Amino acid sequence: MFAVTTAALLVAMALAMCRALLGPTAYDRVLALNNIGTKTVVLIAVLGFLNGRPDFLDLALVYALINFIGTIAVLKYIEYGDLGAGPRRDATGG
Amino acid sequence: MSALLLLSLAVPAVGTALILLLRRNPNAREAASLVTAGVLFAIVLRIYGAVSEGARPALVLAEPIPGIPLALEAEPLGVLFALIASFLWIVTTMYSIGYMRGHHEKNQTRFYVFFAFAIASVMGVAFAGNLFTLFVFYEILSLTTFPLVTHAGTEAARRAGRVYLGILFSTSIGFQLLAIVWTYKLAGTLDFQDGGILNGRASAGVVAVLLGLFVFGIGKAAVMPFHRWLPAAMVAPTPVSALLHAVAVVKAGVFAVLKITVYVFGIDFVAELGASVWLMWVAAATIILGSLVAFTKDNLKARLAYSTVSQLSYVVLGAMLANSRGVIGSGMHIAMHAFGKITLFFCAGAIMVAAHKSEVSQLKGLGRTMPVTFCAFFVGTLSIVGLPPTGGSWSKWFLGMGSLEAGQTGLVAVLMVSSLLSLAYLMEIPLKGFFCKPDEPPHHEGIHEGPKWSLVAIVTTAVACVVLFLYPDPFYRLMTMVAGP
Amino acid sequence: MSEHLPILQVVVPLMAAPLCIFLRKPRAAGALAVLASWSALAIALLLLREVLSTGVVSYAIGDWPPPIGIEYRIDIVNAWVLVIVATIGAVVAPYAITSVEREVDPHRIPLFFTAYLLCLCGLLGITITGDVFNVFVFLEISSLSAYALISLGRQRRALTAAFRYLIMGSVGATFIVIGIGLLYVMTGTLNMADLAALLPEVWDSRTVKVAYGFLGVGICLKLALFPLHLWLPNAYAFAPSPVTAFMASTATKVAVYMLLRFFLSIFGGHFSFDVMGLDLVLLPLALVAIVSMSLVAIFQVDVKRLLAYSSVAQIGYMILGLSFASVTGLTATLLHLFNHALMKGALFMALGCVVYRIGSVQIGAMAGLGKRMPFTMAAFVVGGLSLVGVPLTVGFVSKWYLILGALEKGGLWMGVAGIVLLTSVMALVYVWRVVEVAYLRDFVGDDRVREAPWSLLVPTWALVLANLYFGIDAVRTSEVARGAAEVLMMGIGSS
Amino acid sequence: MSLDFFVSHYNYWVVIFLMMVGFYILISRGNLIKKIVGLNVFQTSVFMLYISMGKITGGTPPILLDDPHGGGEAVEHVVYSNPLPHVLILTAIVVGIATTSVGLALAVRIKEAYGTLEEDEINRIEAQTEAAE
Amino acid sequence: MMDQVLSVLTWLLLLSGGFFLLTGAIGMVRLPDVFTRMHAAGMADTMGAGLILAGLCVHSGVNLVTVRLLLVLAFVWFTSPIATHALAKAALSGGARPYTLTGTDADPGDESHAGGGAPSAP
Amino acid sequence: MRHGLPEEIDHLSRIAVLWGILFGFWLLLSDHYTALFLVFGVVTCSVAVFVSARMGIVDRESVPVHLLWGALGYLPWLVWEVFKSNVRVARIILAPRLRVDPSIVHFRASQRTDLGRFIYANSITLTPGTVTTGIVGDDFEVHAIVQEEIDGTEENTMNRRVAVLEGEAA
Amino acid sequence: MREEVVVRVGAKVLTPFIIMFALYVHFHGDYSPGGGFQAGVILAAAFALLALVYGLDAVQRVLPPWFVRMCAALGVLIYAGVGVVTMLLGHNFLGYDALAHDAQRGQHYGIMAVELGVLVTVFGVMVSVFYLFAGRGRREP
Ligand code: NA
Ligand code: NA
Repeated sequence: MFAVTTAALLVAMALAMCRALLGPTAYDRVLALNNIGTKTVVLIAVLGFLNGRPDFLDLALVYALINFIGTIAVLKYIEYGDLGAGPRRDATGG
Repeated sequence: MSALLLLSLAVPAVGTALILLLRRNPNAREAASLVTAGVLFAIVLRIYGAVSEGARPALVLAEPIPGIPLALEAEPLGVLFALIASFLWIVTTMYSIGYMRGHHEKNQTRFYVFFAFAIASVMGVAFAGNLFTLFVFYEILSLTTFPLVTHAGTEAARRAGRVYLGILFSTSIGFQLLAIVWTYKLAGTLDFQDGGILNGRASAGVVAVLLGLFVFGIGKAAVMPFHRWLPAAMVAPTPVSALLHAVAVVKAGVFAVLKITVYVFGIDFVAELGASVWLMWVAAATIILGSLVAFTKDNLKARLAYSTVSQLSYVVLGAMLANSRGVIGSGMHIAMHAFGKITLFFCAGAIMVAAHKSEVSQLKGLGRTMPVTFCAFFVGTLSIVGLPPTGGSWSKWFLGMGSLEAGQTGLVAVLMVSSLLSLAYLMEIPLKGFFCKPDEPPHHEGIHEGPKWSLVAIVTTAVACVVLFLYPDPFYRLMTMVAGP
Repeated sequence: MSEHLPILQVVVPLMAAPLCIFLRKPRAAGALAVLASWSALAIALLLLREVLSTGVVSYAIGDWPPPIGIEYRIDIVNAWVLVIVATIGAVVAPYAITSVEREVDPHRIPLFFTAYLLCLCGLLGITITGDVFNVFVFLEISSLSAYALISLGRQRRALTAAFRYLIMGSVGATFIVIGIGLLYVMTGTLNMADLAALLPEVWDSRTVKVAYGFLGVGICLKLALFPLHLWLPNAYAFAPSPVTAFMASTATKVAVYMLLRFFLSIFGGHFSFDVMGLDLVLLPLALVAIVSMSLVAIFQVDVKRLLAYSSVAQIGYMILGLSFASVTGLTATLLHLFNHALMKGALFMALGCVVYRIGSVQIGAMAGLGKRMPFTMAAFVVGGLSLVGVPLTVGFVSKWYLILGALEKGGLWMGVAGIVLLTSVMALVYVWRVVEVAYLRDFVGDDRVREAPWSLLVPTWALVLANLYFGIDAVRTSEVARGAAEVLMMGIGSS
Repeated sequence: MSLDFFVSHYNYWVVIFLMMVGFYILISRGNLIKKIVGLNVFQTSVFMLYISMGKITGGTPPILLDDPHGGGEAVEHVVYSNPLPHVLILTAIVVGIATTSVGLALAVRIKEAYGTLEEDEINRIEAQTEAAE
Repeated sequence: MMDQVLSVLTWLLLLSGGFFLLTGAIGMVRLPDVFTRMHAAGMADTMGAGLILAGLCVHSGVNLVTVRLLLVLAFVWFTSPIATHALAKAALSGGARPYTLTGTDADPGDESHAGGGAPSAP
Repeated sequence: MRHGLPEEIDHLSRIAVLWGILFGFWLLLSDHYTALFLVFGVVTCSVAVFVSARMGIVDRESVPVHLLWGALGYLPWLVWEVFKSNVRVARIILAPRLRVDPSIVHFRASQRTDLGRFIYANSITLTPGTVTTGIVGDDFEVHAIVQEEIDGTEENTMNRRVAVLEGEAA
Repeated sequence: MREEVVVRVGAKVLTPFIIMFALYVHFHGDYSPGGGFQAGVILAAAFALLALVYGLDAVQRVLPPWFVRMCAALGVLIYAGVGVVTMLLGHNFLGYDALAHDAQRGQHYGIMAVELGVLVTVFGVMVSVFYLFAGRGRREP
């Protein structure tokens, strides 16, 4: 049953990869890559579980973290062309 | 005694330091040059004394490669060369003083410095105790004479310098070094030994190739087709030409050929194998072709240069004859040609300084305004051609006898033809000078003999040519020590 | 502490490197780099002495015994290479202090010395370690710091040069790691001595041959063997002068050492020459490298790049010596390792002096420098003559053994000797082009140009004098090189 | 070369394919960042090779060690399992990341200096500079 | 008995997780623009990951592994909407035009409230 | 800005609470409960709290302990909502003929704090079918895959529930 | 203008946990070496996230570039220093047994210390690289 799950994950990742390759916009690719990242996290968890290696879950957590921060960084770069720009404070709140 | 060998190298080196120190005061600088030259000659005389009594002073300087030291050893052939070179250095220095000042040359200090360096290298070549040391000083000589050749600093001088260094280095690295390593591989040593180190260690074919590599690899011997550097170097000041042609460079070349034939191959071994016959004919061809080309040159220095190309091959020929007479003739010719040719160059230089003439065709009638110079030129011509009462007749005689002994009658004919040719192209100059009417309009007003110092040098060498006819004994004795009577 | 010398050899520059960042003043960082590199030289010399007197020195990192843990293992071969690398490191470091003032942004100077020491540490580490994976790690330490060092050059082309070097170097390193991994898979060990003992059992397997191929290509990329040399000319030409001097004298040498270590010590001469035909592969490559790169060098107008192409040709000489598969040939290789380090070091440092004063090494800009910078140009002349192989310089000694090695083999190898000599003449041509311009042309630049400062000249002349000293008295170096060659050949092809 | 051979070595084929892809990107792409990506794919393929071969990761039995200082008395407890295989891959990955960082840092500076990351463009600019010299 | 129930439950969770995963993936391919695809991606992140990880939890029982699995799940559920939101915002401000049935663009700056923007499908 | 005493205490107590939460997580993660590892845990949590405090990110927003109680009720409801909308969107995607009718709508949210808006926005996004695309003040901009997703009652319910959650604590 | 409530609050909540997790990975990485590396990456990622959300300047006030560079250097010093300490204690370089009476404990301390060096270096290098990239775009409009 884990094998079936793994297969589902791989197929889903393949489909997402199609989207990443097809685009057409950069946002499509980012979305697809982020999604693949999340699926990879699940995949790592399943595989770790399968192999009796719970320390893989730490790896999954690290991967999820990098995936999240990477996505935010890429989006910020696309939006501002600069990873270090400060927040825009010209709106309410903040 | 071996300390003298070291001194023979050190004295010119110290001389350079003195010259550099005294660069602000030309008189002191030139005095230093002269004194150094005198001291060096005295040292060489002492060495001569010892060697002529059978001593073989030797000295190891360093050991760059295991089993291959940088070593000096005084043997008769080397002493002969050292004697000529150190004596002619004195004369050339005297001449240079007149010439360089008369010609208002720039960078005179540099000139004297490298001149002294060149002499030091020549001493190294002369006293080299093995093939490696010979090679080392041979290369240093090329380097130290390079600034002299390019002294003028013009584009022509640069081009000449390129040809000069290009041919000398490419032949020495391409052929000579290969031959040296090969010799080492065959003999296991590079030391010069009586009777040769390759004796019995190589086949005729290998010896023929090796000998060829040496003869062509020693570019300074100017065997055709590697002679081009010699005429090219004519752009240099005349004293440099004298140094190149008579004292140092070319003589170092033919000397090396002779020394290698005698001490590396052994003349008996070479003669036995007959491995040198093809090189005899190469030398013969150079002799004839050099003379023929000299004929076509109107520029006096160029004509003298091709004359040198031709004459050097006499020495090479003598070595390749590989018999006692031939080697004696070869060694004697180093000396005789040195005195004869240096006289001719001095004269050419004097004419240039005094009359600003460089072409043979411009010399008509000049002999009457510069009688001493033209007389000296005449004496020098006789010596080069090999006519009595000059030293040149001795060397020609021995070379001829050597050729006969080797059974190469054809070479005797070559010698005769070449002598006639050289007589023709050299005698034209004194003849023009004394017996032709100057062209219209005459330009000879205000022209007189060259600078005083130069004149002294010219007369000295001219007289030496005659003296060597009457008293060739020192050189003859040395050569018999090398080659047997 | 003397039993810890092997590790100190690496740790001293490794610890000094970060300290350079802490010392934020350029000169303080430089002084520390000098101190560290001199200590490294002292350690290398002590190690050489120890190896010469007692044979192999072994050191187990972390007390793990050799086949399991990382072992540093020094025999005469790597003791020799250590001395070469450390010598150059020690000479270039003080030179760099002054040189970088004009060639590197001031705020990057501490970084420069950090990278310099890391590079030194990496190169020493590659040489000293007896563990193949450790070789890879140190290789990358040295490579990464080398990329950084090259990119510090003032011209923007330094950046692209560093980038290209990075790409090719990383591909090379990856090839090497593939080879190492395959060896590990086959034998289960990473220890060199262990590998050498275990590999003969699996010689027949395809995996070992594939590993051999990957290692060969990877290392040849690192040592810039023609035609894998494309990264080198620009990297050398646009790096800051001390970097060029250091890299040209050490990096490729260490790569040659790696080649020798892997192919002769680990795989063994028998496998390399008799099974894999290494000599037959290397010979044509070496010859083509020597001839074509010498030819290309002749036509360069940037003198640094000219010497860079010359370096590729000179690497060819080293590989040529290896391809002789004889003790004499290998002696020539090992001697040239040392000698080329001395000559190229001296030449590039002389060029650094020129850059310091006139900011350029275009051949045209060097006109008349012979008079303006007499000591600098004299250094260049001596270094150049050494490159040509004029006797009484170190260059002659290596050429001597190279030609002797070729002649020993007889037959067609005579032609190889001929090519070596021919290319020496080509070296003369490219060296002489510079000399002629410097001495026979009139100076055209700024009137204030004068001789380089002593702080540059002294290290430069230290190497120049070494060129002469080891050219005049090469007995010791030749004997060490021959001893090392005999160790590497282990009785194969000795004649 | 039976089908079985291909199937049983599937990990090799995947790795070789990835390696080729990486190498292809490295060579064919003019964009410097893409080159770095190619290099990464190339390197990653090697790590995957070793992970997949299994001989390197996992399955390595703990090693009983003689205490190096114990003077022959064997220590019975396993001090630590042999960390070698993990360390190899991990070190190689760290090295790869470091290379990538340096490469990207260089790319940033190249972009600043040349205003482009396209190799053709950079070559053109360099050729112009050289011609101007 | 209990084991069997848990086993069936695990099966159920994993399969339904796989179902949402695949559906989301199909949506990623099928849907017309980046905004609509975000909804599909959200399915994979929420129910896909959630049900599979829950299945693993059930299988593993109550122990530290389950804690970790829940941590992973919590992290995914916490970060996924943030990333999606950032993506949507960036896409809008980056000029991406949301797909509408009529093909005319919705005006993202339109201040009209609920229901504004796109006219209903015919 | 003047730092009143209560504010200080509030800040310090938040720091302490954060430390406690982190240490709790440490205990959950760590499977070694030796003294050494407890010391490591103390060090770890202290470092994390110290750095966060220096960054100035320890406040009501980042340590929303006050919402803890309300969250216990809200989260199960949210999970259920997520499940429902997952099913709805799955039907849209799997339908043979794709029937999407996407639109972007604006509406006013009732939350008063950024934290509240954060929770509401993320809840909207977490449920497939709607994505928060922008927040300006209390104005929410939401993209919906079909119109029905947004003009239904769920959104109003969610809006209210989050506001209550926020309000209970306040 | 669109403000960043969601990402800002999210980052704020996450950061302490990320830092804690980084150190957790470090301290629990001893049985499988490399913990220091991963921990360094995670720690750097935490600051990268803060910089993405609050701007580079805000992060650099807390973590100045020079400090980060020193971290990179310090880690190497720690690593080599541990080796030197073991040497001074009479063992070979990195002979961890020297660090405690009990060899196993010595190994543990040694690996922990070395990994700390790795952590600090990796953190320093990663943040430096991030600063390099984040700082560059600023010159573009
Ligand atoms: Na929703
Ligand atoms: Na959603």
